Amino acid sequence: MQKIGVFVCWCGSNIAGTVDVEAVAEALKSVPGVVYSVSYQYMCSAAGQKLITDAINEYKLDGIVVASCSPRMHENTFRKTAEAAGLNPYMVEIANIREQCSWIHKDKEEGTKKAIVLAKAAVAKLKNDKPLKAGTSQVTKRALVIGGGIAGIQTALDVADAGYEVDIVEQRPTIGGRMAQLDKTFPTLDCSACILTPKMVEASQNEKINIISYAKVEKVSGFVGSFKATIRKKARFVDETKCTGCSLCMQKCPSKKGKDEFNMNMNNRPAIYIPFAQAIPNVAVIDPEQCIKLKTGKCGLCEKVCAAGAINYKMEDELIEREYGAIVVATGFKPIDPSPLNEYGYAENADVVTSLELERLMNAAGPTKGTLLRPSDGKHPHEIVFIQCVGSRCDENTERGKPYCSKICCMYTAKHAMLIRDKYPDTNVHVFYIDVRTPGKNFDEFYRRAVEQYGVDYIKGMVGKVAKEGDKLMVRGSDLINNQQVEIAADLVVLATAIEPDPSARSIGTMLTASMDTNDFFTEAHAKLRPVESPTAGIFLSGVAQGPKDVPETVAQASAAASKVIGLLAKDHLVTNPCVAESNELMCNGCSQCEKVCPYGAITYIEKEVRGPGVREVRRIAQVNPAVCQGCGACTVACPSGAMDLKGFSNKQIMAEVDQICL
Amino acid sequence: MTKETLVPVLGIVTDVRVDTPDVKTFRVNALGGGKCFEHMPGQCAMLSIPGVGEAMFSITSSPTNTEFMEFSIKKCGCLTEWLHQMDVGQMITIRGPYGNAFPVEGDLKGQDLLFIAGGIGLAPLRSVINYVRAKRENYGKVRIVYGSRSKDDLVDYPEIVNEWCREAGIEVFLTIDREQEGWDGHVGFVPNYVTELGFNPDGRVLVCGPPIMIKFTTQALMNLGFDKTQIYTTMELRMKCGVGKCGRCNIGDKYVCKDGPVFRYDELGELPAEY
Amino acid sequence: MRQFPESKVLDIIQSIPCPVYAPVEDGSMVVYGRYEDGMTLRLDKIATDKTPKDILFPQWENLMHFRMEGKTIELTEEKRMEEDYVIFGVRGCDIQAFKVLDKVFLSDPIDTYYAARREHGTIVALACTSMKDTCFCKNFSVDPSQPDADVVLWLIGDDYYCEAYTDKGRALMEKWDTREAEDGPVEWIKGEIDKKYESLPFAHLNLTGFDGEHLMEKFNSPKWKKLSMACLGCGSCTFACPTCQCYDIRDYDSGNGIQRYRCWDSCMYSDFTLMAHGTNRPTQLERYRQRFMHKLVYFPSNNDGMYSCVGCGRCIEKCPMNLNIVKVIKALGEDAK
Amino acid sequence: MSVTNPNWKPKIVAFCCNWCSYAGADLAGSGRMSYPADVKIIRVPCSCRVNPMFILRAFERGADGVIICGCHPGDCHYTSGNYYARRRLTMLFSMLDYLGIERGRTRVEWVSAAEGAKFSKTMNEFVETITNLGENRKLGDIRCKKS
Amino acid sequence: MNSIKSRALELLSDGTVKRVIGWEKGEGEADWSPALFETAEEMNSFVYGDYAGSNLSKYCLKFNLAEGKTLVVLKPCDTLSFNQLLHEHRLNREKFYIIGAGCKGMKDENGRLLKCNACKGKDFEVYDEIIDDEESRKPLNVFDRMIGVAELEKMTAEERYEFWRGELSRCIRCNACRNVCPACTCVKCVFDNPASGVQSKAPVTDFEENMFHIIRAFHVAGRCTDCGECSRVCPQNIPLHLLNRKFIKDMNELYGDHQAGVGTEERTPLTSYTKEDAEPSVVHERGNA
Repeated sequence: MQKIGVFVCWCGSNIAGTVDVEAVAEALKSVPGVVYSVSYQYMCSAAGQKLITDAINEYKLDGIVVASCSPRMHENTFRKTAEAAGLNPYMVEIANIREQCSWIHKDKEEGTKKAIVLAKAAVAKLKNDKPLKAGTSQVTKRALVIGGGIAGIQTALDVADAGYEVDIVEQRPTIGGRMAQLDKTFPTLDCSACILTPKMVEASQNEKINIISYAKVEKVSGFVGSFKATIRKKARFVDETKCTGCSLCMQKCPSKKGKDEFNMNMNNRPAIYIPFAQAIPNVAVIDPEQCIKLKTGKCGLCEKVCAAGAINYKMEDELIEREYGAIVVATGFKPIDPSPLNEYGYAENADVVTSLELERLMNAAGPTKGTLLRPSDGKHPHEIVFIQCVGSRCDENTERGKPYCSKICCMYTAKHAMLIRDKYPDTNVHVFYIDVRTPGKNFDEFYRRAVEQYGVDYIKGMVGKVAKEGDKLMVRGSDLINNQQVEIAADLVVLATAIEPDPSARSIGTMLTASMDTNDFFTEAHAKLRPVESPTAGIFLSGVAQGPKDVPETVAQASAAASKVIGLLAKDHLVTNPCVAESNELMCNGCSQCEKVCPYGAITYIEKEVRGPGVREVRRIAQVNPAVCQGCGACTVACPSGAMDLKGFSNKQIMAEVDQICL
Repeated sequence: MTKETLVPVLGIVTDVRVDTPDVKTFRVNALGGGKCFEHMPGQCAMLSIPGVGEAMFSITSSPTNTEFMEFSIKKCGCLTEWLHQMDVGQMITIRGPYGNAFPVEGDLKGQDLLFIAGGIGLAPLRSVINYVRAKRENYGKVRIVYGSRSKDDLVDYPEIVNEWCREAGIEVFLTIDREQEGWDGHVGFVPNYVTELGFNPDGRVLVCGPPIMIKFTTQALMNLGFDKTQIYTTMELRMKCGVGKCGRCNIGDKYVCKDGPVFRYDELGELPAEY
Repeated sequence: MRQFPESKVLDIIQSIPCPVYAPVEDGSMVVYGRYEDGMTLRLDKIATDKTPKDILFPQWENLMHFRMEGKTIELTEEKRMEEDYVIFGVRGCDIQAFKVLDKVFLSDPIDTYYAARREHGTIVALACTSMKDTCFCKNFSVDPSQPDADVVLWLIGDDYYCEAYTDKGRALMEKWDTREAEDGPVEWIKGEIDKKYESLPFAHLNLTGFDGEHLMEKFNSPKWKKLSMACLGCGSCTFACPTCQCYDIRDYDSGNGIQRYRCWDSCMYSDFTLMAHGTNRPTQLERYRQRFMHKLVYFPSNNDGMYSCVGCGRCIEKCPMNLNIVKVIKALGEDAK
Repeated sequence: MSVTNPNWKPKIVAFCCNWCSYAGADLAGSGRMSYPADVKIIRVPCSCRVNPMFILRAFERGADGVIICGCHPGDCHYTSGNYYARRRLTMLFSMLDYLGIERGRTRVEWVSAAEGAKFSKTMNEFVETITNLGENRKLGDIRCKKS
Repeated sequence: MNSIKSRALELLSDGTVKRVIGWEKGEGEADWSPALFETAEEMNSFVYGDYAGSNLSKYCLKFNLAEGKTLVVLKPCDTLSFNQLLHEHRLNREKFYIIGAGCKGMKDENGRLLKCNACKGKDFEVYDEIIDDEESRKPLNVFDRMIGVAELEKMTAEERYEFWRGELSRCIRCNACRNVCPACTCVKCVFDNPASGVQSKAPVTDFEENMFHIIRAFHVAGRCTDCGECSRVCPQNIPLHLLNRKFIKDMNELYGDHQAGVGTEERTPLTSYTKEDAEPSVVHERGNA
């Protein structure tokens, strides 16, 4: 019979308010095996922990049950307490009598009864607990950053600054991401490229940073501290080490029908191209869909003009396999495609553009060389209508868009309006909005300037229809403040489209087993307390991949993620989760059922002589690699003989809990 | 004719002694004090913790002990693990006594006795040894050969050293399997030690220990000139229900629960080799 | 000797004031069940699918009950059978099986749970006026024409003839609506039964050498290997057998206390003799041999030659792989020739 | 539906995966979104840890309903656990249905860490379903019934 | 078929195989038993024919580690079981010489076996050589094997409950179904294992009967070849195949057709998944409640 101590926490009045904690402590005293049972105001406090430590020593306890808040809160706290007192930290069970009892039940008698059952179930589980020893695993002192936008760059720079190697994997031919496409940034109106490109250069010049552009992460295995990633570096057909970025090939390339992705497909680019002038790496890339040589075997002009001899039409995708201690997800976002939102007529009218397209239309490196001209006829627009919340803040039950606020649209629209009014005072700017949200440093001042100083016409209301009439776009909407319908004959309509995670995020999330919300934003380990970590150990979140945010927020989060990465890489060893699967070789059939459901490939088979009561023969048996196993337990159910069990959540432990609960 | 109900009586653990890393000796009393029942050396009792299981253990205390019974129990399974966690004051259930006993009042009487035990095999023999010590006048010379894996695995070491070794007419020979620091006694396996000691083939021999040890020890004894009829051993490992009805202890036409567990070596030879 | 019309048998059963166990239909099977109105009585069934052993030694029974709190244990014994009952229509082989069970459970020390059931039961036997090809009871000193019971019935024509042989039997029969009968028909039918038996394929098996004296010879026969190969190690033969009585005692922790119960076990099971230190019957060969050696050699050796097979033939019908005791007797009997 | 015992209160076991549903239950708690105390939660690492034997065990011991909650398909912390769980539980539920056990007694619900409200709503609904079904008499072990 | 006998004898005599697993006659005409033949003399009693209904695949487990090769005679449906055991790495193909034996449908004393009425065809999934004849290649007249399941599905829940209580209450836990089952090959069954926490030996209550049969069916789900041996051997005439077939039917309907023991794919429906799988509630939304 074990010696078990039970510690019931009041959590001030959080628990004690609806659960008679003393009655719980009293009831647990008569459970066989329980030799000590007590309640206390705050078990997690220093005094509470001392109470536990003293009891462990005085009563020579084999295990403790703490009836308190959720194990997700304080399981670790109490494990450490136990360990400090010389008890195996895994001989600790938590009965969740706060979140799952006192906070949801109002009737004290009922709550008390349930708390007793939960505590008894924890005791029953504890009786089947075995002391577990956590193993250690090595930490590979290198980080992988997926995504080379401002978030990825900032994280990489900070991690590299701390002295660790970082690989940035970027799917496009250059790093820079969305920020590189922006013209100016709010609320300071400084030029986006001017502040971003130095960072890009810094990253490329940092010895610790290795930029793998035009590549994607194809496979990730392993676990915190020792991930192994397979990266597919797509064939550029241009030797990165030789290309000087002279762009002569671009001029000579006869195929000029490729869409310029950097300029939101608003103009064409050659088949061989450098996405933009400040691209890093400043190396050309051949679009195999457009290249005549690659498609027909004829041409080869670029090869001829390239003095560096960098062109290589035979280049193939390259697979890079590297190990990492930590992975940062900085996959960023894209604006949604507003075409399905028929009322805005985006698909039909060239002069209905998204805000990001407008950025390019206003940028000196853009399709119009920085002069605002409307796409349809290249004329100056004189009436411009901005429509806010396009695809944002939608009813969750419709398919029309996203339920969340995209957060950055109010501010960039103010920016756009202001810039246009500043540069083209003859142009009228109207903004249809639902709410204007400006909670940021100098944000509201900025917005007020747009309205007060630049005379931007803000109309609170929704747009019902954008229809082409002649060369005008008739925007019909409602003005809620004046309670009237309005109609504006616009030359250009700009949609502040919602942003959504980059389409690559979902597959990366699956690959990393990092959880995501229903909108495909990565979920943080704790919304408030661990905002830059994924629940999956070793995976960190940087930038919009976690949720909409503007540049300064992104940078802040990127640095925060970097500090978490640095904290991890600074360790030589990690303590592994000992709650892993284990196969009892005497009962194992070697049938491979478990192996098939293991998501980590942690199970292998060996031929081994097994010995036990009445048994001595060579059998094929399963073996679990405890460093690879993550403890999901899929194998335990696939195993018909029950040979496979999960430490810390064993069949017997769970059944003991079931038994108590159903009593 | 006795009536068997399979219903145990309740006992209470009044003392727990740690003998070796995996052997503890438990003192058991009836709830009102005294012994739960009387027994003879070599007989067994069924101990149980409801819900955990029932198992047969030889009673290690001598019947001449009028105050309590003792059980030396090696940790080797679910029930024994549970028993090892017991504290003083824990109630257990007990039924018995079961099986026959060493013929202390019959064939052994008046004889020189040689006890040979290995490991936890001392448990049943300790009952006989202490019985003989209590009725010293009825028996001849007593020699005890006891071996174990290591010094720490010798069960009842204090009693052996402080009582048996000091008693006139008792010779104790201890041995351990491998050299060990702090041990200046004999090193080697029991059967070899028996050969080395070269006992005269007279009197009676009581052997108990792991099956392999019993096998080689009897061989050694026969080489020394002992006859099968002089050798006794016990097979309580094969007992299950204790009353010879559940069907498990059946070896040939014998039932270990009823005809054993103590067998003379020549009786075993007449049975199919299925034990 | 008394008699009553066959058509009245239900009235007789219903008139018995205590529970009556008789062969009744259960789906496609015939088992000994507690007779209740509406059931289909099947007195004609030879070798019922389940045996009347179930009544004296049920597949499981509670022995006692424990409650544990802290370090204390509270023990309550299960009540022994206190109510009288009747087993109706038992055949000679099954009655012989009761005697085999008696040898086990009523020998020192007496099993009080069994003893109480045995004491409270009155057995009404039915002579075997018809037989099956699988019957071979006379090999084991069973007289199918004159079972040894409290009351014996013979079905002759449309009438049951009956005779009580014990006080219990007489007390039971006293309340039956019967009339006086001649002894003659019964004597006649006994002769018919003997004749009928002689025509059965296994009427006379050679049991030479199935005794304690030839124990080692039988045990060491090389034939066990081939005989046992097809054995699945299931328990159908043991559970269908009227004399198999191996049991296990187990605890069930219901949460409201612990029930210690006894249930049938089978020596054919691979874990039957498996204990913490191993098993002494490691393969099916040893387990198969144990079962038949026990029935044909060990048991008679300890019980004045009484075999613990009664020739009911159920194992012949029930074994999924068509193994049975007759095969064993024939194979090992040859050794004795 | 007959409720024979007037003092009967349903006993409900909820298996919740550690990463989503258990956190969802915690969120329901911190949001004070109440549900009946008849529901008691067992934390498992993943819904794929739930062995059909645990579910039957719960019924054996007197549970009137068993609900299994896990991450939404696709969101499993272990990538694929809930997919396996989904098949296994589908099969088990189908078998129970085939054996004539009332359908409402078993349920699977995917509840994310963010869905405290859904957790609470689900539990309220489930308790109501079980209350309407009444005591589980078809799948219990009579030895576990309190006399 | 004498040719099987002579071929087996030949292989035994020339040392290719050390032993033969086949059948021999018993006392009655239909009482054939699986048997082991180790010498030419023993082979005299070898038979193959109408009453060779038992599936010898499971016996192969006994000889997987034995010295030398074992010849085993397998009917088409038996080869599915053998192949499934290969999928599960339980048998070493090298250790067996398989004679695929033509089958015209097997019988017992009551006529054609239940499983042959649901014959799965005359193809051999695995073999070293096939010995058959024209007639044994002809397909058998079979019934839709899911009729029994479908009939039960049509009943109300209460009727189904009564049906299964009636059937399962007869269970005596003799384990014949488990021990004969070529999918139930655990070195230690959970129900025999004291450490599993669910060990049970007797059908003490309704629940234990249910538990045993549900879990057994669940453990073999996806691996059961529907060989029908469980029902054939049940001494209590419980239609156990209706449990296994229910799983087969469900899995086929929900996850696509799967026949255990066919081909080389080792994954079964329960060790695979698709993202679009039906939700568990689907089983509550169909048929009768």
